Amino acid sequence: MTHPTSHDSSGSAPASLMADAPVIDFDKFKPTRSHLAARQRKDTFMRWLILLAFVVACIPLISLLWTTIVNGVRRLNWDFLSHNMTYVVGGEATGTGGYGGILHAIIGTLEITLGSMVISIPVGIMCSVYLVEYANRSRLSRTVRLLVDVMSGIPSIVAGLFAFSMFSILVGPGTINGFEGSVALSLLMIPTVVKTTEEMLKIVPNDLREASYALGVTKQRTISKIVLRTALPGIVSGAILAIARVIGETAPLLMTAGYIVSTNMNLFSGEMTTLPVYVYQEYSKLRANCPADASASCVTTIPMERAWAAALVLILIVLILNLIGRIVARIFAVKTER
Amino acid sequence: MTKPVSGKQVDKVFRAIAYACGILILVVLGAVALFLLFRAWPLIGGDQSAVSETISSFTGGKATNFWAYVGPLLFGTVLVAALALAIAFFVAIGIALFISHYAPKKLAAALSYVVDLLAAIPSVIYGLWGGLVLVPAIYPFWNWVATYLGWIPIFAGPAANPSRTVATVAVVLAIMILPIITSITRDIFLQTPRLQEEAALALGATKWEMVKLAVLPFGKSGVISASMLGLGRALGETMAVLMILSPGLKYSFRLLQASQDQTIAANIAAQYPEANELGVSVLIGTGLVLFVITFLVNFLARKITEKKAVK
Amino acid sequence: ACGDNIPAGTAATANADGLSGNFAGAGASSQQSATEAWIAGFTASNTKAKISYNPSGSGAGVTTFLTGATAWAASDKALSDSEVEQSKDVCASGTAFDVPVYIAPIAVVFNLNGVSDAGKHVNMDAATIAKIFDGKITKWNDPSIQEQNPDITLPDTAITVVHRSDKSGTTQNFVEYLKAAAPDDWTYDLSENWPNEVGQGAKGTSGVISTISQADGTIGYADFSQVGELGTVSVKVGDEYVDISTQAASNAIADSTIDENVTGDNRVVVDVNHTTTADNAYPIVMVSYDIVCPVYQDSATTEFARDWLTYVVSTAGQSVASSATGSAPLPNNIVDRINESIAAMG
Amino acid sequence: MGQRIDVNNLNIYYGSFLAVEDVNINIDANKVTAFIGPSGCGKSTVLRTLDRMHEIVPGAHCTGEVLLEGVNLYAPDVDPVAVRRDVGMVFQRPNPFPTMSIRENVLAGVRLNNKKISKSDADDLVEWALRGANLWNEVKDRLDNPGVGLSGGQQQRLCIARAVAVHPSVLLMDEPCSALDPISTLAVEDLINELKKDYTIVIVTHNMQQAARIADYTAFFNLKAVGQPGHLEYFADTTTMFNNPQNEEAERYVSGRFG
Amino acid sequence: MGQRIDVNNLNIYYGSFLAVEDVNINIDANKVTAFIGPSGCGKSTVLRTLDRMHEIVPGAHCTGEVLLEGVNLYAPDVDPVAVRRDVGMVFQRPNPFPTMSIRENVLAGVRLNNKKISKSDADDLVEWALRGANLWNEVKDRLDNPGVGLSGGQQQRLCIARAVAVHPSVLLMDEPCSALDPISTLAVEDLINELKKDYTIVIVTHNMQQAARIADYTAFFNLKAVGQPGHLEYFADTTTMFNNPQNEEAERYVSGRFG
Ligand SMILES: Nc1ncnc2c1ncn2[C@@H]1O[C@H](COP(=O)(O)OP(=O)(O)OP(=O)(O)O)[C@@H](O)[C@H]1O
Ligand SMILES: Nc1ncnc2c1ncn2[C@@H]1O[C@H](COP(=O)(O)OP(=O)(O)OP(=O)(O)O)[C@@H](O)[C@H]1O
Ligand SMILES: [Mg+2]
Ligand SMILES: [Mg+2]
Ligand SMILES: O=P([O-])([O-])[O-]
Repeated sequence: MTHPTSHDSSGSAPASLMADAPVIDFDKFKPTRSHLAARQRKDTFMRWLILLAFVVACIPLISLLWTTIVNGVRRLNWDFLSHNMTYVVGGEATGTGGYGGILHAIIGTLEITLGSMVISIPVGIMCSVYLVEYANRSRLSRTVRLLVDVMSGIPSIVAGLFAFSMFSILVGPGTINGFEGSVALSLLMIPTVVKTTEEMLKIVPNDLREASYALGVTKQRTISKIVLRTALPGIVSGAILAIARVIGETAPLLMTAGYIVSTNMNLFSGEMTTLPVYVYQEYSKLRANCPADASASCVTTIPMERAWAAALVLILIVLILNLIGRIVARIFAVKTER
Repeated sequence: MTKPVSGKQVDKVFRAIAYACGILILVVLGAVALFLLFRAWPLIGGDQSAVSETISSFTGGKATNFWAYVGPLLFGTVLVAALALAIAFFVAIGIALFISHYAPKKLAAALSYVVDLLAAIPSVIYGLWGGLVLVPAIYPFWNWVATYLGWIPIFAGPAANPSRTVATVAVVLAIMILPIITSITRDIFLQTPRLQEEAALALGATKWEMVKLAVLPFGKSGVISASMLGLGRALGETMAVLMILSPGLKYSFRLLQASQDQTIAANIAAQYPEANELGVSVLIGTGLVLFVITFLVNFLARKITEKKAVK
Repeated sequence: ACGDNIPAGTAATANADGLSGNFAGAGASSQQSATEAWIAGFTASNTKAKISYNPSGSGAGVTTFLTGATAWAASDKALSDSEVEQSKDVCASGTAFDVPVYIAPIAVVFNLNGVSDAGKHVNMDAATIAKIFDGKITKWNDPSIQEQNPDITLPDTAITVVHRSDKSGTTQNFVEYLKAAAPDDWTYDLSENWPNEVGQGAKGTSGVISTISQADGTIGYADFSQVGELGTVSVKVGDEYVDISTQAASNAIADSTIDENVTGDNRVVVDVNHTTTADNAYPIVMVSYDIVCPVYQDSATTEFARDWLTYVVSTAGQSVASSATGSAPLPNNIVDRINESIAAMG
Repeated sequence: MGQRIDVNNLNIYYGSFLAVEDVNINIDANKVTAFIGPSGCGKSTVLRTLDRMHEIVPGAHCTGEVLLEGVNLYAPDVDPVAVRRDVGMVFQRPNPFPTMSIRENVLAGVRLNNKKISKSDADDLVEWALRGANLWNEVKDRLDNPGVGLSGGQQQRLCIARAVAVHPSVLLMDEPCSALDPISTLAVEDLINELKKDYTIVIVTHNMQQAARIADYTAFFNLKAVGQPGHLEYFADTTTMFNNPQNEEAERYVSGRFG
Repeated sequence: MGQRIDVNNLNIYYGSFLAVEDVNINIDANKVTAFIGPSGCGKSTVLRTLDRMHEIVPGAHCTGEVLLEGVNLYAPDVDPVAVRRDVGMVFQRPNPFPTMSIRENVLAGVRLNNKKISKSDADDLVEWALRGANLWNEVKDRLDNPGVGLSGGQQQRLCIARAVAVHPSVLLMDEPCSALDPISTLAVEDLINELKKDYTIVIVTHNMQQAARIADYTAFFNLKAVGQPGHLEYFADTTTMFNNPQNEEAERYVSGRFG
């Protein structure tokens, strides 16, 4: 083996460039036929494994959607969407011929979720702006980052307990209203917004920030017009993910927003029902009673049917939110070659 | 037209808002921790005999001391969440890669959409589906596992029927966190610099080797933080566990048997409605423990990623 | 309001009458369906009143009530002495009192191929039930069961016990029965939590019922109204085996006494006689209470509470609940006592 | 009018690593000054201190003075944003804003600074800047297409157009032509020649012919050894630098030239 | 030994956009062929079809034949991975693997081909390749540092080292020197001269002097107008191309040379 002797001068004459280089027997490094075949096999294997992962994951997810759709469409009609649960007794049909509905729960879900979005999306985005753009590895930022992770692990039920106690102290004992639910959900939403936004901001190439600074643009405008703008599609899908994180929460809302069968439009006063709470309550009822003298239209299984229908509506609402998010993301999409 | 001075002021205000939001996280978390401590205080500072009576009433006399109570709950929480993550992790990465690098463009777009949608399916629906559809459907499989793999202690039979077991709950939680991890991981994978991918391919790498050389290293920190998000969700999941698991208060690895373990969050939900003042304190004490555990898990994960990043 | 269903056949009640205002109650989940029926019935004649009920659980309901945030609480348990004491802070005068409003038979439910699906009941005495739920009897064809059921051939199926996993008044009442009727075979302390590790736990009545439906050989206990197609156990009372029915439950309560030693005024607390030998009396019964103040800080609430209780225990109220949930109507002797308490309000 | 730059005792750090040591240089107004030197000697680093872009890198800082027409850019009361508005910069790698069309990219400096500009003024400015960067004919029909859809060379010329569109008084260019073909290079060089009437120009280049063609003065940076800080080895007017350098290292470096 | 490449009737598309039209060219084995032409004319695009890197861009495809020693690279049974193993590539922008050390970067390709390499063989190979790219002296003491910590020029030389380390039979280079200083450029050019003994080399360059210095043959690509497809305008041996081109466009282009 030829061992290199140390050699000076980076401005060496061309001829000496390889003079001290070891002699290489490239055949040693050539792939063997079997190795090539093995690589090929591994590639194919991984391709199939990845496809398999996908297929395996599809089975439960399809089953879930299928179950919800099949069970949900049975009671999903206009009457169900346009009425609340007032005057619904046992399995009997109501005065409108329906079996009660979810209007109040849809309104509750939308208002409470909107309330938590209004709180957590600005806070979350600004917090990640702080983390990515302002705090260069300071102690505070490391703490904040860690705490965001910790926050994402707060059990939703603890978030509910926290909001409930906070309102009890600030507003009055036993206070329950929709906004209290929004506060509880914000606690769950903020970390998701922060983390996804942070990832998205980190991916924005530094080149772009430099280009903007070099044009004499202030940091604030660079961040809001270049960095956030470039990351916008990612931020939108992060926000959707965050909404997804909370729109299906049940436990904290039972504590904070309560439960009511009639429609309450006021986010800031009175109990409010949301769709997941509704689903859970109807599931808990399981069966309605039909007394011996009940009419033919009495349905004992109506609570479960309502639960599935409400679950389907919940999925549809999420679908629509998703669509809106997609459209927003597409409008603001970053047009690259990719 | 804005003068530089006002631009500077806007800059300062913006910076102040960003800092305030960062600090708000500290404040909120501090408030939550303080509140938990405050509400859990009777556990430490209150009448100890009343505390042990309350705990005894929660457990039917199996535990009288807070640590004996929270120990198995903690064990169950970590067990269920870790299993869920273990199941979901590789599948999620597989799907994310499938969408970002393997599937044809159109299919990938459609799949992306479906994954985002699934990430948003409420846990109460997973609970419904898990409890009503999966539990009966998965029993034959668990029975098969218990029969043929029963010699592995964790699969020791007989498999409970209905399968309201840790194994089933872990599967449901895995399905729940799968879209979350997939969604984030996919976004990161899609951001892999084309230059890196091309560098690998030009060296004669196969597609999988390209993924290993360029995509996975690039996405690593994102994958880890996505997993932490999923783990956090699994640790704190209430409704799905509550609606599916047959709980027990043991330190048990018997995944296929019923009434073995319970999670902290589900336990709070199960006990809270009927708990009195002191009972709520005890439950909040368990919540505090969960809080600390999440803290530790995240702390460790952070240390691990940091070490890798330095290298 | 927006989206309300028109109350059945009462378009005439559009003329606004009765009470008005927002009133909230919270408490026992077992009362949810009954209370929703009562709210529907009550608001049909008090169209300006908006009443909400949060089935947050008995304990939470009482706690909330004691903060003054709700007009009434519903609970599967009578108040404790300290809770009565605490109520002084929220009631304008006097102390809160509880009255029974809802009597629900608890069925011992099972799912056994060839038996329950054939619509057959299985006979058991209290000791057998206690042993099964304590894991001492593990097969359906155990001689002690078979002896009591000469007409049925029981299969050699393993018994899977299903119990509540959450804290529950249903559990409390069920184990009270076991402890009273089979003290030798049920030695656990009374508790709202299931005391042993036999079988499987499930959340809520709905969880118990769906778990039982999912496998052969299961047995559990649940609110009668939720039983559906599952089989029920006929319980030995005296020398007879009594099928579960609302009437039989009512008979058991009628044979029970009212606890006269409770502290606090106006309270009507039923001491359920689990060892009754009365004719056609079904001894596993849960009694659920409404808790109110005699006088509230605000007179509208006082008026509401009085009207509410009056309606709930009235024949109309009890029959609405009965048809909505299959609960047993309150026996007359108890209704009389309750009316005395109501009369003392305001 | 362009402004002169005087650099005194400049030491430049990345964290604790001293990347460039003790630079003293006087850059004349309305002249083109070229920085040459081997890779890694710190040309880009020095250039970036001239408009306070250096400090954007976390941990990066410098000591010493950079005087722009006598005013120290690093004086405590100087706003780096204002400095960068006066001192434009073009980077080694083209970096058009991916969210913007070609037109918006050119206008970015104006628009992002919140200046109101009428549509016709904007049109004129876009055309002027793109013509200057010899890109107008190639893109005039697709001004609303994304800037990143262009080829590498086109992108770089777009970035030059973007930088000149804000009318800075000094223009810093870090190997602006390294991704350009000769025709575009020629056009940019012509542009530089034209711009120097109004602006002071500093350009980093590897192409010594380019330096010889366009620069009035040339600064040769060097590196004692790898890991050591770079330093300004020799500064002279371009003719001297390439024909009769009074410095042995510089002599060796420029005589290694070819082509 | 190097292998010859014959391109027949090649049309190259990005989606439905025809980027380059009807290319026919014969690239001799063990020679250096340079591609020159104005920006956007498709030099990089053609180069990338020679090792089937083009098809990586979604929607990108081509028609026609590329024969490597008579074997059509685009025949249905040809594995693009095998093609790329034989045909190495160096890109316009340096792209070391960010998670790898300098050493690992050099060995990246070799490790794919052969898992079991002894440490001493690996050491030799790293030294050989880094010397070839004239980077050895600068990095020999910090081979375990990350590759992205190097300056731009150093990174590019690292990428060249990485490409030659797998010892391909054809080497494609897309403006490999555009980010290099003259000394490094010289070293790379020497390397190219040395490598052509064993390999066929195709190089895209904007620097016509570079083409004149190192290429045996030169292909001039051109563009009728913006938005039109590029095409091969003229192909000749380098002496003819630069001294006596038989094509008016080429004449115009090469005579616009400078420096
Ligand atoms: N962001 C950074 N962090 C730490 N060190 C850096 C950074 N950028 C450059 N350096 C180091 O500073 C020194 C000078 O680098 P610089 O990029 O200024 O050189 P250059 O002369 O512009 O080289 P080139 O011609 O390759 O662009 C080099 O040793 C380099 O490794
Ligand atoms: N990924 C892509 N998608 C669509 N069009 C592309 C893509 N890459 C290049 N083009 C187009 O193909 C044509 C040829 O581009 P190419 O990059 O091959 O030119 P080039 O001669 O290498 O230019 P330069 O000298 O600037 O590198 C150009 O019109 C360009 O706009
Ligand atoms: Mg540089
Ligand atoms: Mg190119
Ligand atoms: O409220 P419970 O009926 O579950 O006791």
